Amino acid sequence: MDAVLDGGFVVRWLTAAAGLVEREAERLTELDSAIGDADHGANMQRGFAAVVKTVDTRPPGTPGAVLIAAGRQLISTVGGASGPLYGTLLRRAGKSLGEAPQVTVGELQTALRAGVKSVQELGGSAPGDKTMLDALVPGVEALATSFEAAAGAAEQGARDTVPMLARKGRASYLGERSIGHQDPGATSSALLFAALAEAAR
Amino acid sequence: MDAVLDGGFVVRWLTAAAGLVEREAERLTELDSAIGDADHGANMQRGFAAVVKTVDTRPPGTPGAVLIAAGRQLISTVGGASGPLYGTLLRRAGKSLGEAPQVTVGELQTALRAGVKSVQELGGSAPGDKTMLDALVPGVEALATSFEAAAGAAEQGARDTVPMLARKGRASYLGERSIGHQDPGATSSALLFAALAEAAR
Amino acid sequence: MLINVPETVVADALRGMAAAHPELVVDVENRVVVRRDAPVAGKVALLSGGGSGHEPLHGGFVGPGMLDAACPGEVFTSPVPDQMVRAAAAVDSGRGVLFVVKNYTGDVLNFRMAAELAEDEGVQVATVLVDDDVAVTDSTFTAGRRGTGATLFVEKIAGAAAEEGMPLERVEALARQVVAGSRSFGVALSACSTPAKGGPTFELPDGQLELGVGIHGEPGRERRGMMTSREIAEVALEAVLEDLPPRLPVLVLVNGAGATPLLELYGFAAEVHRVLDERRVPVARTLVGNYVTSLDMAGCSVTLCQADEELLRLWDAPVQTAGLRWGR
Amino acid sequence: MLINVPETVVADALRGMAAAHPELVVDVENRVVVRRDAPVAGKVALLSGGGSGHEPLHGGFVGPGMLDAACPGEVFTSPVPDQMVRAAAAVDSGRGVLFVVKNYTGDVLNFRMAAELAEDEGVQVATVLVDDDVAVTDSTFTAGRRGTGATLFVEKIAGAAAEEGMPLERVEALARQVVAGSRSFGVALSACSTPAKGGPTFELPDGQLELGVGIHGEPGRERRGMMTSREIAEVALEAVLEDLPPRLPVLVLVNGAGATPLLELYGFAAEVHRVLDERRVPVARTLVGNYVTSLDMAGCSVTLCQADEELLRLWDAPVQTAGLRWGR
Ligand SMILES: Nc1ncnc2c1ncn2[C@@H]1O[C@H](COP(=O)(O)OP(=O)(O)O)[C@@H](O)[C@H]1O
Ligand SMILES: Nc1ncnc2c1ncn2[C@@H]1O[C@H](COP(=O)(O)OP(=O)(O)O)[C@@H](O)[C@H]1O
Ligand SMILES: [Mg+2]
Ligand SMILES: [Mg+2]
Ligand SMILES: [Mg+2]
Ligand SMILES: [Mg+2]
Repeated sequence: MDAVLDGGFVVRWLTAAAGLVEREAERLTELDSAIGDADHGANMQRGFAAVVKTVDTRPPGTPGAVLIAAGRQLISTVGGASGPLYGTLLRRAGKSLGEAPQVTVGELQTALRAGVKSVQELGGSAPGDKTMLDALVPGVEALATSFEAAAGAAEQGARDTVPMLARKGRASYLGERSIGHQDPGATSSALLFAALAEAAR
Repeated sequence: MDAVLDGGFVVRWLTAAAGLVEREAERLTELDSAIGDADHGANMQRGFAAVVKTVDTRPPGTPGAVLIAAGRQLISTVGGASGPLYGTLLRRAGKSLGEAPQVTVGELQTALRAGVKSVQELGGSAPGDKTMLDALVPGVEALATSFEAAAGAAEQGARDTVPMLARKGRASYLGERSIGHQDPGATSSALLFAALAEAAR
Repeated sequence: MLINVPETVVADALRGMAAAHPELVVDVENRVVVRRDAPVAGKVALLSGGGSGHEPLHGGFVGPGMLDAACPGEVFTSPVPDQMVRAAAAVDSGRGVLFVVKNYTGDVLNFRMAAELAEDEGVQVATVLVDDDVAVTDSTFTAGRRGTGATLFVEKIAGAAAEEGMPLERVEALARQVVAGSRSFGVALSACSTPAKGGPTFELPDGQLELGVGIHGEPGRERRGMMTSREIAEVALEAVLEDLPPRLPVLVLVNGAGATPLLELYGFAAEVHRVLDERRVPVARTLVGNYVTSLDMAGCSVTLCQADEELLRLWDAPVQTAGLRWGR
Repeated sequence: MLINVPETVVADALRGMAAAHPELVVDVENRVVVRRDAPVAGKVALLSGGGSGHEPLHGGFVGPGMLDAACPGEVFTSPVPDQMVRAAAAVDSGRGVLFVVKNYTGDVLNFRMAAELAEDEGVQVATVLVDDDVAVTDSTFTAGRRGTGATLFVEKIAGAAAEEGMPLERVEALARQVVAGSRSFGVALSACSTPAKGGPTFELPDGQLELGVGIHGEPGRERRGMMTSREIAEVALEAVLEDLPPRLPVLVLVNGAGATPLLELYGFAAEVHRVLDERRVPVARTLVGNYVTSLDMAGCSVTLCQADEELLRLWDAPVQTAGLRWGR
């Protein structure tokens, strides 16, 4: 776990994420139409398309700077619940990385952990509430093993939301009826970790 | 053709008409939904139900008085194109019969002919325009033969509207597209003659 | 449908109007809606009516600056003469009553009978027929052009003229001027369902449009596959402008058929403006909303009305009704 | 749908608003709608916003007596903080800005961020969350009650208070009083279709009702077979009155979801009044129409707001917006 990551890596990560989101947008919307308002696919698409544009047109920066810019862009573009939450995740992680031109995977993990904590605070939510956190938390923890392990853990975390009762966000209005559906935000979080693994390959 | 008809006969006629209209209301609406606005069944039902109520609650009168009362009731109850037209038909026919307590079939025919003429004037229409006139005119003329013949002729007249191009009323908006559909008003006119034959049996 | 039974739909709606609008006198039994201060001394009265299902037309346009009375018929069925006779008696101040009638055979006949009866009772009546719909060509071989969106312009402008105290002939002449200068074209994206029928009154497959549809779902000029908002604006305005090239600035009504979201209607209004700009047609005023509806039909219509200074002034004059309100 | 492409639906609608309403400043690119005379000197400013698809809410409520600015998001998606920051800067006269926010996680988070950023720029911001929907029980285990029809009452009443020159704390307190005294319940007769999805966002078989539906088609309490207008009024008011038995006369909003004909909505209003009469709930005012819509959803909602003398006076005060207008 001593690979060293630069700003270019983060750009590749976010670009891969945009690709996955584009590919899976319809599925995200489908999931959101079961327990939400059918816009998660469009929200993520709009956001990550803008992120790619931002990081592509800016001079290449440090990993922290790239993440902060991406987070800001999400906040300014997405709207909905996922915009501020994902935006905060990346922005806070970026801030935590500071100005180092290169960071280790361990440092990235620490940064993302800080980001996830901010998501919890902002959303007033916790793992088990059937939200993006249920994929983010296991994903970040499994980074200690490998990028691939993180992708797998996030994916499993997303799947694990199926039997959960939603307590936060729009899906919470469903009460018992939210059970049996996979959370769209957890699903898109799993895509972020899949993109991370892709960028690292 | 020297049967003598009294006010009771006219009441039986209108009551039979109300029954047929009730039975065929859905079909009338179906026809009107093809080339009109899907209300002819409801219009006729509402109108003839009110007519029956009126003639039932009034002291029995002369044939002319019954027809005038029925015509007034149609005008006051139906609305749409058919209300004034059928109302005028009956009212004008009733006026033409004057105050005779009993009338012959020949007198009834003359009276209905006057009624049909008023319909033409009010509607600015002529036979061949794909309207109620296409059943009324042959029906009235065939009264010279028998009630049954009149019913048959009106029925045939209604069927003959199928290939016609509508020139009056709502169906005229369809232009060529009105061809191939039977006119709802001609169809209800045929019911009036069928009811006349029924009352005479 | 949000109803009790089809038979009471109109009466139920009138009870609701009575409850929500204390400024109106709603006679539920006789189906007459009258402004509370009628008859207004010295004022020509405006009376309209027609089949129900086009709300807010006509009951929603009763009030100062517009109609004095409205007579709602059954759904998509013209009212009966008794209603208009009663309403005319209630609103006539002695200066006469203008009947505003949409050109449908049923409305024409029932209002004509009502006019005769009202005149027998000593009310002076003038009638203006509204026939703005260019989808149906005006010919002696049809019932003539249908009346649609221009009804709102006529009722508003003639209503303002009456409110100013103009005599019946002048109010009537202005109403005729509005009719002469107005044209409409409508498009359906879905059929409408009447309570009596319990389902759609015509078939319109998903993804198909009826170009030139009437406000009761009457067929139009043709059917086409789905078009963009932009393309619909072009087709509608092409039809309208071809029939009556404007020589004056226009009032524009971008009207919703009932089930088209206001969000989409405003988007359509943008395209209407773009096309008018391109054709150098100056726009004086634009009204966007569901004003002359067709129950739950999805779709829209555009009406243009050529407005000289006087019409514009009368359009801008205050109006206080349930469905249209501005000024003081 | 009457659109060009799903991506431009909101921008197209804003262009249409700009064309139809010269009394508004519509910044299409930045998605901000502002009353033309903003900032109004000495006046607290009211700012709201939320996902599009609920028109006339919120852009249609910008104008004298109601909102100073509105920020429309994508369809059913809350706006982004940049919009609110820009709008706040445009309308703040120095006396502060009240954010009126419907209680949805997305709106809450984006407005919270905006409030922080605006305060950084020296604007004094207060926020009131609207959460009137009794279909969702208020609990720490959910996102809390949703905000629906009461938004109109809050915007109107707080807007009138601001127009009178009241300070931010007082305007905020009145807004909170309205929220505390308001409850809603909605019913869907059909699902709504978003442009992005191109079809219904949820399944609602013909002849079925979703009782307690949310304004984005969020599920409610239960599904049932078709009910009469009368029965729906009973269920809705039962839910509302159980949650907050009124001790004051109420303002009533009988709101259409978008595709329900006004004819049916007035009939529903009659039933609402009947039930309130039976339960001896005095009605002060009734507003019937499509005000807080859900695109092309068929259905309705009822909102009651308990109104003391002051709220009633503020409700009756003049308002001049595209969607709500009365008084001078
Ligand atoms: N309070 C919260 N904490 C964490 N995640 C949340 C919270 N509320 C919602 N989410 C996540 O956001 C996702 C929905 O995002 P999106 O559909 O884009 O926004 P919206 O719900 O506003 O339409 C949910 O699936 C969930 O994972
Ligand atoms: N000008 C006319 N002359 C004679 N009959 C007419 C005329 N216009 C319409 N009709 C008849 O009226 C019938 C329609 O009646 P109805 O549906 O009750 O009224 P509406 O057309 O107003 O909805 C038509 O089928 C036609 O037979
Ligand atoms: Mg969503
Ligand atoms: Mg008909
Ligand atoms: Mg009809
Ligand atoms: Mg959303």
